[in-house]
Amino acid sequence: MTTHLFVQSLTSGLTQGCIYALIGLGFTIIFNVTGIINFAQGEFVMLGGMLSFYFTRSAGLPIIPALLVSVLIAALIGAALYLLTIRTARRASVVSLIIITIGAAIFIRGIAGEKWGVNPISPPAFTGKHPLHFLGATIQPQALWIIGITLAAAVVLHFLFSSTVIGKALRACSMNRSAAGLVGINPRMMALIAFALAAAIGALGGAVVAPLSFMSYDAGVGLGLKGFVAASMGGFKSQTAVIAGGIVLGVVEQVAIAIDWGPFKSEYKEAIALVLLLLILVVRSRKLSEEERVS
Amino acid sequence: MLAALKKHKWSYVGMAACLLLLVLLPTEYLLAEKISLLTAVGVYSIVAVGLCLLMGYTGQVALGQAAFFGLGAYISAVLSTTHNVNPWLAMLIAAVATGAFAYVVGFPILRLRGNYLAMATLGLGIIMWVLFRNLSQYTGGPDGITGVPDLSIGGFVFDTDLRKYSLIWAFCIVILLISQNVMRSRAGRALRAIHGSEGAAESVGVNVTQFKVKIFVLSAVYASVAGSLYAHQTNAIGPGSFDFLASVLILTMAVVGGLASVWGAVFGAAAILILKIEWIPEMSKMSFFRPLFMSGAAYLISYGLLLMVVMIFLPNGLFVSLRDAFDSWRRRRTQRGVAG
Amino acid sequence: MSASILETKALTKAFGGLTAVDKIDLSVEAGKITSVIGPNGAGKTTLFNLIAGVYAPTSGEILFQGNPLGHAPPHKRAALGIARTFQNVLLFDNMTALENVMTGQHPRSRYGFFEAAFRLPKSHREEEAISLAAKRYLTLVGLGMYADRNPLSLPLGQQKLLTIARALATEPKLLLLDEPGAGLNALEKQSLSELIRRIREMGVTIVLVEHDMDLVMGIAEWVIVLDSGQKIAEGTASQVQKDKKVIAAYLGEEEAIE
Amino acid sequence: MRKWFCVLLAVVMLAAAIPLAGCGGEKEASGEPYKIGAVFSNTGFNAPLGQPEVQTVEMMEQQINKKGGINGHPVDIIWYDTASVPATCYDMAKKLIDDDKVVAIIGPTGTGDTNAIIDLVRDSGVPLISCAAGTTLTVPTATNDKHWLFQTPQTTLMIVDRLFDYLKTQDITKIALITDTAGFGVDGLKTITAEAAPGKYNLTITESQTYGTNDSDMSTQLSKIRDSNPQAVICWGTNPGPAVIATNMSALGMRDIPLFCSHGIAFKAFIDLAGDDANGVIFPCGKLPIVDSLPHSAQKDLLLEYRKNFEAKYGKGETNTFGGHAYDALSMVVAALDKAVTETPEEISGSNDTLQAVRAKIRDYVEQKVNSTGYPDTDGFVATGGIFNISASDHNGLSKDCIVMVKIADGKWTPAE
Repeated sequence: MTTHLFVQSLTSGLTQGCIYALIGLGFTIIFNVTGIINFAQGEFVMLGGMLSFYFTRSAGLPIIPALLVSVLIAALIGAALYLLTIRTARRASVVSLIIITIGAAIFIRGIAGEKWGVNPISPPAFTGKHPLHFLGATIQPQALWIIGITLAAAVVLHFLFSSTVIGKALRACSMNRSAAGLVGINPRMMALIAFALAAAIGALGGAVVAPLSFMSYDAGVGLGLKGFVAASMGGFKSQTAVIAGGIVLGVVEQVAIAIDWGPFKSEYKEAIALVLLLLILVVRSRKLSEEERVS
Repeated sequence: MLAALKKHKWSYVGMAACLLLLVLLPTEYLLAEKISLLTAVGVYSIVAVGLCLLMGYTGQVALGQAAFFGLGAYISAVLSTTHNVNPWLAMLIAAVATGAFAYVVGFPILRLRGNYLAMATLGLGIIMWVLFRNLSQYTGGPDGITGVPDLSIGGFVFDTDLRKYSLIWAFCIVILLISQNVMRSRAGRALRAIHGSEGAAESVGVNVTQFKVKIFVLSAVYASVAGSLYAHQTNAIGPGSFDFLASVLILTMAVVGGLASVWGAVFGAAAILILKIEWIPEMSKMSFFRPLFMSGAAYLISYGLLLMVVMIFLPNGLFVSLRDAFDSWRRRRTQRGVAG
Repeated sequence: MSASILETKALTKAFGGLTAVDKIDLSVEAGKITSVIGPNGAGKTTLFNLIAGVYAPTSGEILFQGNPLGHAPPHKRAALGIARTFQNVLLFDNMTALENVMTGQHPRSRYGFFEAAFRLPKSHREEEAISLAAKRYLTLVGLGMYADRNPLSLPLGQQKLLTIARALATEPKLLLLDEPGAGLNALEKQSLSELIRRIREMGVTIVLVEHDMDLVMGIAEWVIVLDSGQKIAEGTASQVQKDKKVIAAYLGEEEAIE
Repeated sequence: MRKWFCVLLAVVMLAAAIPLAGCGGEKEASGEPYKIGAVFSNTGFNAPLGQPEVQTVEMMEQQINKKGGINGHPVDIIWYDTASVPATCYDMAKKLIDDDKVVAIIGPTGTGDTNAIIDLVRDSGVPLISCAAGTTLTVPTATNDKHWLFQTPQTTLMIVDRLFDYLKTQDITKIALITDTAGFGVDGLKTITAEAAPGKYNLTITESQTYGTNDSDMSTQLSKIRDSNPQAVICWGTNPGPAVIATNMSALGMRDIPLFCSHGIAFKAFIDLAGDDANGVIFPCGKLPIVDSLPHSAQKDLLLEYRKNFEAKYGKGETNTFGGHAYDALSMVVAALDKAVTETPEEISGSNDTLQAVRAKIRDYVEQKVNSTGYPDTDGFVATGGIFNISASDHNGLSKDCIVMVKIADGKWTPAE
């Protein structure tokens, strides 16, 4: 495989990976704080794209305000999701919670399909479409935005968790919910914040990727799944691990296309991601069960 | 024996009633024109029961059951169409192959617990779906496989709706009875023990990993058999029928049935299928809802709403809730009897 | 001194930095009631988990009836005749009291899925035997009348008795009781110690971890004292009570508490 | 919260209960209606194709009933959503046949969905006029003679042939493919590779790539394609994939290589998505997009009529060929009911034998009369897709002549020749 092809697959992989990472971060935050895997995470990504389209094209706002409003609205929807479903379902099992979030995802998809139709939409690129070249590879400016915003989000999150009161409270919850309750942190409030935060991050991802890949009412499923894999690869633990997981996933997929041989065919991209997921889980299974035993 | 009869009196009465209903339902007097719905209930009950054994009794989350359902359907379809294998033999091969596959993946995967197990099974399910869709040379790709022959015994072909219905429900009943026997046995106690506490189960000599894998395999085989029956019933299959949402559908049936109940699975399958292929389509006919259904929104909204509402208000299922109510009523009655 | 049923040789278990059990050599005499005591965090429960096979030892080995257990998993050890109860009860809340005890018969019965699925004669025969045995053990601990109750609907004292019945149902040679007395009132403790003696009469060797000194001193024929993972003393109840190290250890704990 | 949900639940259940009680939606024309069934992908991956089809039949139902129905009888078009899932498609079709007792079924949208019910319609003896373009769909097989199956879209084969004819005129012999992994792309890939083979059009395929339907970036695939330096890139997929590829190609500076797409992009949405990058894209398609530039003909009038009505109801620029497929399918059934069926709806709902007889009549009419014998003065059945000449040996009835090459120039559809 030629160098520029390799570089191209790396850059494309990095771009895709950053999106996966952003979505994965959302999964991680909710999972750590509440122990729930929120299968509606992908829908927030979709909402981010759709809303930013709505506010730029229909409401005619400039990019940045549109972005902020979209993210804010998504956060509110995230909070509403928690209050209306998770919070209402008292003493529900893991399975019930999973199905509830899946139901929520389908519900949101339906609303979006009604509001924006089934044809994909494309919000304007942040800073034009004039591509940049290096080493024979091409990057669109929007891709740089994606990478930049992902890193920014990671930094902000890190700051939030390490050096703000809320962040510390959230971390306390993720370490030990009941103990956190004992020291006067309200786990429900923390869960609410976690859902809002996750929704916001997801929407951010959707808003930055939409100009590049466009967005349609049913895009949440696929994107959510990738983010989910990224989060699992990162072990649902630290932000850095998740971002690394996302980028690895993105690059592997693209390199697989570049190799395009045997099992590494572009048809099997989704499968490749999930096989990775399975391998990682199984390798880590021993450790996981040990942890559970000791605790 | 008499004692047993007394002990399970009500469940025998229930069974008799169910059987009678099964015979009467497809007749002109009741629901002749809904026979395909009734047949579908039979097929999905088989899958749902498997899931009940795995999740309700043993407490192992599984989000990829459609993979085994599809595996059975595809192996049966491919063998009986392109390779002209006898359908019954094909069904057997499918069941064995699916079981073997479940056994191989089961050992590593079932070491995981809770959410991690959910992820793994979810991943497995989608991988299989991608393979169904993309291994075009064997599976017909996205267009699926057509011309799957009807099952037949000697000259007797299961070609009419009524015959298919009877065949599938015969299978379903046998599987239900088998499942019930297993759950009331030593193995069943071991499995429930695993659900209760793996540590305690080990301490009384239960080989936890082995039993988990065994029940995983059993549920996979059930799904496979259901898949084969489905393929021969509808004579055609496509990858879209075995995707993630299909797994969710099966999962919901099992949960609505109240997981820890073999007969609940049938109830759950019936409840969900009536909503999905009877009520929601009927709604779409009404001029008031039509515009919403044209844009597809109503289908998604009502389905999503259904999942949420059921899980929030009936976390341990419709069937179990009803059964518990019935039991408490019986207890009160007997107590009054003692008093009087 | 007659044959010892259980021996540990330089048994050690370390979690990361902390060494919970540190080169412990001990030998449990068959048919006796042995008690392992020691202040909190002395490593008593870890020792139990090592014997029961929940943890693999970091080093050292365990011999049961003279044969090394190696890395045999818990269910194998149960089959060999090592039964245990848990500090935190761990009853199966998805079964009746009787069924809980019936699970205990698991290693003493064979029939599996196939026989069960088709109700073959073998399954009937074994089920009969299992339920008979289970009822016997349930009556032994005095819960005969609660057979059909959900275990969690019973008071803690009876739950503890039920776990003992469940453990006995595995027909063990060695029974490990993890703080059976904790949370019981004086009366319940009384009947508990009687029960333990009766089990001993059945020829089952008993090792119990217990905090309640009166209970221990009442029934234990041999006492082993652990402190911060090491064996600091052993002997008859009266011997260890006089032992300086033991007193120091316990005083240390009390100071720590104050 | 719980109350909020109970209310919603109540609404859903109630709404569902009413029709079970037996009172459906009301209709303009009076009397018992002819029931025609339809299954389309309102949701799922085929929704962008399926929804215009549903919109079309809804529109036509109202028009027909406003005009007083068929021979004085109103029509009731009962459509269900297959969610692009074969299993659901089967359930819905079965419901239409057994429960609603429809005289014919139109749809489904996709080839996969259609395959799920071809044996069903054969066994139940119900005419199915599919809106899926699968090339071999109506070709008899060992297990199914396709007696009851028709299809209104131009098949993938015709479209590919039309495209390749055009490539010949441009002396293009080296092509690279990029197709999606969903049904549409796979079908295209299969047909293209078959037709490009030596002895057919003998084109060289320098590189063949695929992409997932919601991938955000195809640069890697396109770089591989560029390295294989083809004379043209052929992209087979439905939105948004082709639009992403168009933009990526411009970004990679590959637009000196002409980009050919399939009829899957014949939507306003494609131009909205790709913006300037849409310009220069060429695709084979039914005549609808360039109807204005057509010489006067019966089909032109029909197309203009269809576009006028559709856009009046659903908005400017929303017409597309897929809605047209449903239009054609329904027109055939309506024509059959009008010309070949003497039984009244009451008689049909009265006895199953009559119902079966009517179903057979409709099938026979479509096979024997939807052609130049039935419509001699237009030598064929005029429809939006073209002039149909269905026969016992050809249950599609179109030819590649009814396909035109469309080129997008400054955001507009224009004829490529």
